[in-house]
Amino acid sequence: MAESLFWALVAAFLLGCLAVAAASLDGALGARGRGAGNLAGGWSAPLAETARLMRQRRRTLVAADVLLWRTGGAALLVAALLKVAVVPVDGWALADLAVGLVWFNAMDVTVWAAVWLTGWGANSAHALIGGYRFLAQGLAYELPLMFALTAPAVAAGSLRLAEVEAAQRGGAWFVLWMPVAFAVYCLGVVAFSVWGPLSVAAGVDLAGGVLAELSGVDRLLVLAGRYALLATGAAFAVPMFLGGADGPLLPGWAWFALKTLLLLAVLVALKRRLPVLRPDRFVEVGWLVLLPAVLLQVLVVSVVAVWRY
Amino acid sequence: MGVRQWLTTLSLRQVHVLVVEVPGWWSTRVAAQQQLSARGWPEASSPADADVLLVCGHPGARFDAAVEQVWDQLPGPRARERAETPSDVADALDRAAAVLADTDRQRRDAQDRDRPDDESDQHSTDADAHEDSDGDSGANSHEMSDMDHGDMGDMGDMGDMDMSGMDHGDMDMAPGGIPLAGGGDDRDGLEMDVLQVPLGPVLPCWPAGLVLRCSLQGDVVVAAEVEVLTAGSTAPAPDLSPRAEAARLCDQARQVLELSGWGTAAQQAARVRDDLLTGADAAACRARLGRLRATVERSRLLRWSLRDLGRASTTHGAAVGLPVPVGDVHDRLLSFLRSAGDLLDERLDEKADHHPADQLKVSARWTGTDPVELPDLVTGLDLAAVRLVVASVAPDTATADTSATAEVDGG
Amino acid sequence: MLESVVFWVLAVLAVASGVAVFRVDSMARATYALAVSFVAVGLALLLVDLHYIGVITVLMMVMEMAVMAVYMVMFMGMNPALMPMSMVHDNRAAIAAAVTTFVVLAGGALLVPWPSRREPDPGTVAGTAQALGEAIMGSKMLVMLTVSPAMVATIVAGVVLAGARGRYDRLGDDLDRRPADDPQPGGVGR
Amino acid sequence: MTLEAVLVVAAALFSVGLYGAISQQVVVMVMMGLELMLNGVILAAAGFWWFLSPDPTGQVLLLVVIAAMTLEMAMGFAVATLLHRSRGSDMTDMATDLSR
Repeated sequence: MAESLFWALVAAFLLGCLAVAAASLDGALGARGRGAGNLAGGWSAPLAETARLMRQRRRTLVAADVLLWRTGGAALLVAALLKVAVVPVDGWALADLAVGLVWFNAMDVTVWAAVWLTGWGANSAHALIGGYRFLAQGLAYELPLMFALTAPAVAAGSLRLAEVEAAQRGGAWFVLWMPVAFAVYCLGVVAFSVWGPLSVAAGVDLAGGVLAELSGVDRLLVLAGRYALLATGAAFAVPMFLGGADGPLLPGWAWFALKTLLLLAVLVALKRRLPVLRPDRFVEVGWLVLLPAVLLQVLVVSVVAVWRY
Repeated sequence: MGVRQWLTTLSLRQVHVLVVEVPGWWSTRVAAQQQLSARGWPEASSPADADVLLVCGHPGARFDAAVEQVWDQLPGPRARERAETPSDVADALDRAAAVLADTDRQRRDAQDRDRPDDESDQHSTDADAHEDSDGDSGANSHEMSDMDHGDMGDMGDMGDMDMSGMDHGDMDMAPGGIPLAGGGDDRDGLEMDVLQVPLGPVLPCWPAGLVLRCSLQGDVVVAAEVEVLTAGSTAPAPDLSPRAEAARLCDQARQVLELSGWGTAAQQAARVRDDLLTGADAAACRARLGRLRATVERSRLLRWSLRDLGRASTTHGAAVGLPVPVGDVHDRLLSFLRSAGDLLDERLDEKADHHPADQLKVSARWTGTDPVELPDLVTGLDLAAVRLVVASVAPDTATADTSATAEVDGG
Repeated sequence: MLESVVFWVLAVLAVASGVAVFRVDSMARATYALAVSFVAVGLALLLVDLHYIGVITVLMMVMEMAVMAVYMVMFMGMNPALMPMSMVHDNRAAIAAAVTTFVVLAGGALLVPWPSRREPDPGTVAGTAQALGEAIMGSKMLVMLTVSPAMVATIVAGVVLAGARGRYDRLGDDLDRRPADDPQPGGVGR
Repeated sequence: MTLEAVLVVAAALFSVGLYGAISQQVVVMVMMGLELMLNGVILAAAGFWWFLSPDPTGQVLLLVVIAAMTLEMAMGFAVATLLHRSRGSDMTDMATDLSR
């Protein structure tokens, strides 16, 4: 009991480190884009931002549903923590559930609720529209994402992540023969982190959308939750698609860390490099292009899996 | 004490500033953005996100009232400054930072704000008991609730303008001080609540002083009414040199890019704009602008995203002069960059010489869309599209007729 | 022991939030109270080794309630939250029916002499997703074969009922209008 | 944790749901009541499965209940939308003429 609590804290700490790393990288990329010669200020931006938000006061809004508002804000971080519990590092996970993959999926559906509640609770038009946008977009990305997660599970013949990871050891990483599933998965990660090209719920055009009314600690929680979700998405992809701890020379955990950081860096860099996919356009693509594409991918994987056994 | 001090020092490295531009003080706003970028301070996206409220220019009475309401929404620690000329900006920001660092003063400010709350606290618990429910109710910062919704119809209901305030049409039922939304058939034939949301005047990437009072069904604008909040005094004469003109066009392109969520391209546009204004080498500016234009033209994702959005008919175009805002948002974005390029090619090296002939030529330039045209353009679009369309037609609020209001009813 | 404590906590949570669904004024709160009730039951299923079904219940129900909230907000004609008014009819009869049902069911549960728990054969893993999968693809295939056409029929019927516009509205009487006449064009360019 | 305990809790959930399904006027709220009843059914089925016959195939029943629940939701939303579209109301009392 005490031991698993200890490891839970370690996992939370590591997730925190990843989230801070992502935020730092984002700060540095922002500073570079501004043309700042010295990127030190950029790297330390999350520290300064945290200090600022700790100092800032929370807001009280008229007729806001404070209970739901705060629940939604905190739920993002909680969902990220619960997700990371099933991610195996070199075959060992905090909670190696037999249905780890479904668990991950269930947690990322709670993000729908969290984002919508954050938008709803503030009782402001911009935030509310942000929340609704997320739901509309959610329907379009979640189904492709679910099927994308199915592909590695079918290939490995298990919903347990450690077994999915083991199935790739010494063989072809799943990303090599499931590129569509991997791409759709990455899109899903970006979407449930309300990030970059799929960040319309917190868009500039809505004055920050679901973030519009948040200040102080509430805002800090939501921002941290976003980075944490992005980090879990990257960490989860490693056992799912990128061969887990598989790699020459270095120890397993080092490979895991390396792959996670690399993917995380790519996801962070996506933020500024692409225009936002406007929901009215993206939703149709999600249903009519992504979903059939990923279903075909699952079909291919299933045929290969049947042929193998 | 040590920790508090440390927090304060750290937080001053990331001061979020809400920049408010008064019509006519474009160059001051741009100077403010340059300053922020140089200091690594982000621009705030909403009052809740802001530490400093920086007003660029001299707002008129109505504008001032709007700014006052936004000021009330800043969570605190907070500071408010005003800058008239571009050279004032740096000092204003320094003063604001000093105010933010002054912990005692901030504490007093917080206490002052809490006090009048005693009364409305009760009000708010009351509203809480009624639980808000269909999202049509307005959110305001706490202290404004009574006055804001109490006297609808007069100036006070300009609401907190941008983010949160909504005053509601004409229903007389008003639980929690917030009237219920009315209903109406939306474009799918389903009855939906209609709520009144004013956009502006304090909103990032939004024309200075513009207020667009929208009737929203969901996030679709079914009717809109436009108003321009004016300056309190005559604005300094704008710089009409080709360089400044090109910078203006770049800034407009920056707004469209920012709203389309493409950070890198928007930053590039801002850098071209700043280079032009700070008198950087002409060839370098031209090269940088060329690169930006190539990037934007190449992006198929951007074209896909902005295609067919806010397509304006030629009749609109004819009414407002050159270059006409025909085509869709993407066309207009490219035309900003192209026109900026043309201006540079023609005149950049000749250093703004003001021959009478040039004046003539300059006055024939496109000054932007008359705000009166806006309701026509935005009715039937969703909020994201409205923002993009407004930025892409570049309404000219500085020279607009002060009494200009227009109204379009959907349907 | 620990299992019992967890079960009772979840049970109380499930029933309390179930009651809250019809007690709270806010539609968002009602919907999410139901979601909490489902999550509690889903977690309780984990206690009896129904891992897959338990997690699936959580997944489905949170998703469903997120969507449900939208419909609640959209369709609650008169707003009970802002203007408190009774949205119930036959309240007394309903309470009587509910109480009677509870008494009958709970009485039955307590009075029927249930056989003692039959321990599963050691070595079988009854609650696993694999067991479920083999059941679906094996002995119980017929059940799933029946469920899937029902689902397809529901999708079609749901769209037909809810959608106001058909393809003739979009594409014209001869189905040859291009581009289609949509109030909001999509991203594929159909 | 005994079978009796599980069944009593399930009965409580079912009865609360029944109350909602009978008493509520708005279609969506009626659906919430039905959902809650099915929630009780899921719990009871799980209890029976675990205590009486924990064999692999029993889980299929639970899956079918969940499937039925989603079908009910989908049709409920569709009908509510249709009612709302055609009558601007989704109160069950105002749709009683459909039974004539």
